[in-house]
Amino acid sequence: MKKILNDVEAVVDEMLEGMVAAHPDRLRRLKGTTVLVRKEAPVNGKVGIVSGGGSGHEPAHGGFVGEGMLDAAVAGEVFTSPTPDQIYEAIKAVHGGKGVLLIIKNYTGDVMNFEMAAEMAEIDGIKVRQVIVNDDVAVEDSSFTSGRRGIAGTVLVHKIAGALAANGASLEQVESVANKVIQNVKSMGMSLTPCTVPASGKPGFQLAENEIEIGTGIHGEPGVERTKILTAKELAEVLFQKVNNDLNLQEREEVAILVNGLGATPLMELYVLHYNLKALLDKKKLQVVDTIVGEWMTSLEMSGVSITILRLDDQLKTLLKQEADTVAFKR
Amino acid sequence: MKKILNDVEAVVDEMLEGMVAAHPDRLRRLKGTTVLVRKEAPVNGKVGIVSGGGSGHEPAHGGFVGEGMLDAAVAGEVFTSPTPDQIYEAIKAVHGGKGVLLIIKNYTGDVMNFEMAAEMAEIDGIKVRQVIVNDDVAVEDSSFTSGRRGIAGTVLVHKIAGALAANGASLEQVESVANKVIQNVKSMGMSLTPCTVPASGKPGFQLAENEIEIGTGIHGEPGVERTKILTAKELAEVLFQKVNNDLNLQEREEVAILVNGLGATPLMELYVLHYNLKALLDKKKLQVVDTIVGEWMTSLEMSGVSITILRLDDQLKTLLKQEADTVAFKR
Amino acid sequence: MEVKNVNTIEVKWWIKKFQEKISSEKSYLTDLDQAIGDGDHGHNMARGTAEAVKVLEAKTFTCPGNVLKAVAMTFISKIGGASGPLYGSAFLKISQTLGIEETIKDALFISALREGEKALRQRGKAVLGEKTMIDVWSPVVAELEKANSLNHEKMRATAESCMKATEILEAKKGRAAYLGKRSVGHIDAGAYSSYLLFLSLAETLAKRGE
Amino acid sequence: MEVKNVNTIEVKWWIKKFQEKISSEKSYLTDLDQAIGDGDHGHNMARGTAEAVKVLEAKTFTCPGNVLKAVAMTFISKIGGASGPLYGSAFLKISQTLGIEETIKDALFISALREGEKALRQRGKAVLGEKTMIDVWSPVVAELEKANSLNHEKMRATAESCMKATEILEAKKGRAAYLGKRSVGHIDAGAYSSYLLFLSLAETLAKRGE
Ligand SMILES: Nc1ncnc2c1ncn2[C@@H]1O[C@H](COP(=O)(O)OP(=O)(O)O)[C@@H](O)[C@H]1O
Ligand SMILES: Nc1ncnc2c1ncn2[C@@H]1O[C@H](COP(=O)(O)OP(=O)(O)O)[C@@H](O)[C@H]1O
Ligand SMILES: [Mg+2]
Ligand SMILES: [Mg+2]
Ligand SMILES: [Mg+2]
Ligand SMILES: [Mg+2]
Repeated sequence: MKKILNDVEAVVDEMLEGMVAAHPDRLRRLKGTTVLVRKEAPVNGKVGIVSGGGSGHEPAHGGFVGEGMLDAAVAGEVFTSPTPDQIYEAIKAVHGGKGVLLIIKNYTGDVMNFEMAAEMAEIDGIKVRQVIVNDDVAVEDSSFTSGRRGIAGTVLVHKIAGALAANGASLEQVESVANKVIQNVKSMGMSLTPCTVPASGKPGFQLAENEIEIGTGIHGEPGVERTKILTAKELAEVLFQKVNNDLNLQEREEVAILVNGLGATPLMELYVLHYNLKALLDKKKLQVVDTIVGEWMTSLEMSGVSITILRLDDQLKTLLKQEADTVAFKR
Repeated sequence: MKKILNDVEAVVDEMLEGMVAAHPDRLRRLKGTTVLVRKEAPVNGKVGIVSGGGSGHEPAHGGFVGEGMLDAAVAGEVFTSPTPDQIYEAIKAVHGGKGVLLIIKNYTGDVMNFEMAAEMAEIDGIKVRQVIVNDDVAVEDSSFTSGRRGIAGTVLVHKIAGALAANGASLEQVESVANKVIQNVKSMGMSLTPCTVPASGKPGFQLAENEIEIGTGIHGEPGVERTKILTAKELAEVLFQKVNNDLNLQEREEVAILVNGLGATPLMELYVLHYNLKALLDKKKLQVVDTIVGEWMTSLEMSGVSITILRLDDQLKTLLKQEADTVAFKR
Repeated sequence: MEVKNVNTIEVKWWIKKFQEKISSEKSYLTDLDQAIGDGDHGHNMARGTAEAVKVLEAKTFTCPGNVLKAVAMTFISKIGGASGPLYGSAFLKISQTLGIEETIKDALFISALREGEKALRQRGKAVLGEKTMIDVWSPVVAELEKANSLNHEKMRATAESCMKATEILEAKKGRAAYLGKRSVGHIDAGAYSSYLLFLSLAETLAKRGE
Repeated sequence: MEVKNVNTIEVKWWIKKFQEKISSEKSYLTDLDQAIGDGDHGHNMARGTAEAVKVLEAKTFTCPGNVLKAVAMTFISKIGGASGPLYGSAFLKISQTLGIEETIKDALFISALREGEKALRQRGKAVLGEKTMIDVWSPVVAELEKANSLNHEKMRATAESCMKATEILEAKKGRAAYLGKRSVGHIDAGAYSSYLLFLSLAETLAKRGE
């Protein structure tokens, strides 16, 4: 394992310190915790928005803390949900009197830890609502399992819920718009190489030189299917088809597109993929209102990509385009 | 070689099309060329700024085209300087009556190709000035060689020259501030893994599992020294010392810091490095006015990092902080 | 049959043994979780149990219930992931059921384990056969209930065989569920750590009255 | 000694041969450039020469000078990198020196090569011994000047030995210079492609009058 670090046990701590050292005008770390909050938190009269999860997905989630997105991000160990006590501290720190929305990615661990934190905060009389992002269509949706994972689509939930909260909406309104995004956002990913969790020191799976994984999540776990390597065109088709099977987009519908690198994929390749994806969107006569290409929800140094499509209505469109000013995402 | 692409010969073309497809409100491609220009180019009464170079450094240079930075970026084949005819088209397209500044990274190929383009444009009566960025202190500076390479510090030249041009300054003024940045910006990089040029299909060099290269450039070329792997702390020291040997920074001087990932290094590790770097800056009692962490000048999927320090004065500070609105860099 | 009790020292032994076993099998747990999960279970459990042992060594406790409450709180705040809330909730419920008794009769200990098992099912919403730690907890507790005593041999044997039996199951809960049929053929990491938990308890119980 | 001329067909052969050699040695050129440069020289030259051959096949030319002017313009606009402007500038100067003569006497051809070599030095600001293509061009042209004829055997031998001699040099220009002493022990890629250029010319000249 080759990484830029000192002590595998200290990697999350040093990363958080590094973020605060780099952006002291924007971020502050709650003492003794793994929580980054907006410098000015709590913002009075604004719904507080908290997200987070295991580390290793940078810029998620600390990079999205700031005006128009998150008020706090809670970092767990690498690929490990943060614990309820940390999340609870985040909730308290961002509560500006209007309650707090938790944006949770649908993983058993995240759901349980955030849930326990919400229970703790409610005992303190803080109104807390939770939304659970499950945009990953790679996994079959089923009431017999824990359902679909939350992946890159989460960033659009942050963006839109954050915008509405910034406009002074109520907790119920912010929760409801977040759920609207969740119902309309679908993603699908793939990977060309695995990644290595620092503490474990070995890659999460093995892939031959001509193999790729389709339907990989963002935790270095294997995908749902292994195939031989595909061209960018074939890849765009596989990913788009799977997402569209679920969204069932109609001609002239307005959508936003997020092409997300998993960590080690050059931006060059993300744009090549987008070029091939755009041809499919055009063929379907979709109205692409907004396209975001880059690394937003990564999986350490995994090489791979996910595509996300969000079906828009006027409200979502306006909120998506609204100003945001965070370390990693600006509009 | 595992990459997301169709045809190695078409990779630059599809990337450029992908960029325009993603950002049609900001970018436009000059027909039949590899040049991306601002949607609204030429901007009348503004000095035009052109940069570029081989592809594979994304978001450089196309990602920096927009308000407050570049007017055009010329893309060559991967890691190969663009040809004079392409650069010449870029110059013509951005000339708004006040002349054009070329920001060139110091590589023999880039210098010669841009030079030939400038000669062509001058025949047309367009006033052209060239500045040559050579921030890489890994290489000994010497009048007997081609001198130091231009690497990540180039982004700060784009930013500051772009800001002054946006304020309506003359070609001479913009050239002069660009040269001031060049004199005061120094960088040093290292890499943990090599990268693979699509057309060649094999990595540019080989490194054992416990080896790193110090002083790597941004073209998949070997560095100037090979050592055993270092901790983040040691790495910060090695890179900082080398940069500071050259800048010779004094207590309380104001600086800007750029921590630049080479392509495959997780943001987590960049922030860990920055944490260790910041400790050294603090020990030297430097005033860090601005810190930029991310991937700005990459080398395909190389894993590694460079640090850049820019010594500031009031003019540079103001221009650095000034608004910019490009695909990849916003303030 | 001689009536035996579980006391404060013994529950501390239990947790210490658990910590030692987790620590020495950490990389195997990582391998199990890497095969069909995300590879952090070994580290999560090692971190959590090491912290728990530290807490137990730093304080004095007057009853098993208080020991296990401290363990529960440490697990909740130090493990993270799925296993943190699961082990945490189970231990919290166990400690609540034990109350402040200083020596615990087998029957009370067994019903405490049952309450812990229920809390675990409630928190994780998993049922038997979904390839989770439940597949060890439920049969072990049922076996003890049937035996009506803390029979350490049965405890060990049941935990071991049920842990092994998770290999042929298809996961329906937790991360391994994302793999569908590809999850078959691997032992569940949480089932393995739960096996170590009951193995530690069995070894502790075996020493009683020695 | 019989006076020989170089005509339009022969310069086209030259370029075609050059393209074929570059194409079949493309991956060797890549290896050379990868060892101490950035690995694109093979592709740059293959792209440029293939385009040049296309241009030569598509048009008709009345004199060697015009052939080589078309080659120069193609090299400039299709090769890129360092070698594009270098080969481009050299060929532009060669074509200018040849003018519109239809058959070129050896002496004129040699002085055209000298002008090309000068343009190359001017463009690249390199001198002999800095481990660049100059290290092939300069001695080859000097040898021809000394022989006062386009002696194909001397051309081939000098190009080959001077190309090989770049192996022991430390690079002072081009990317390999960044490696300092580590550049020693590798043949310079541009010297190798220049060797292929003169080898192609030598083979073309050898066929004259056959
Ligand atoms: N819903 C659930 N109910 C019971 N146990 C579960 C559930 N989900 C996961 N587990 C257990 O947790 C283990 C994984 O724990 P761990 O790796 O620490 O957390 P994570 O899955 O968040 O990385 C699994 O092996 C399984 O035994
Ligand atoms: N200043 C120079 N003068 C003469 N030849 C040079 C100079 N710089 C580089 N070269 C030649 O160019 C070759 C490299 O060409 P190429 O790989 O196509 O360009 P780049 O170095 O831009 O990638 C070198 O091997 C060397 O022979
Ligand atoms: Mg985990
Ligand atoms: Mg090159
Ligand atoms: Mg796990
Ligand atoms: Mg080269």
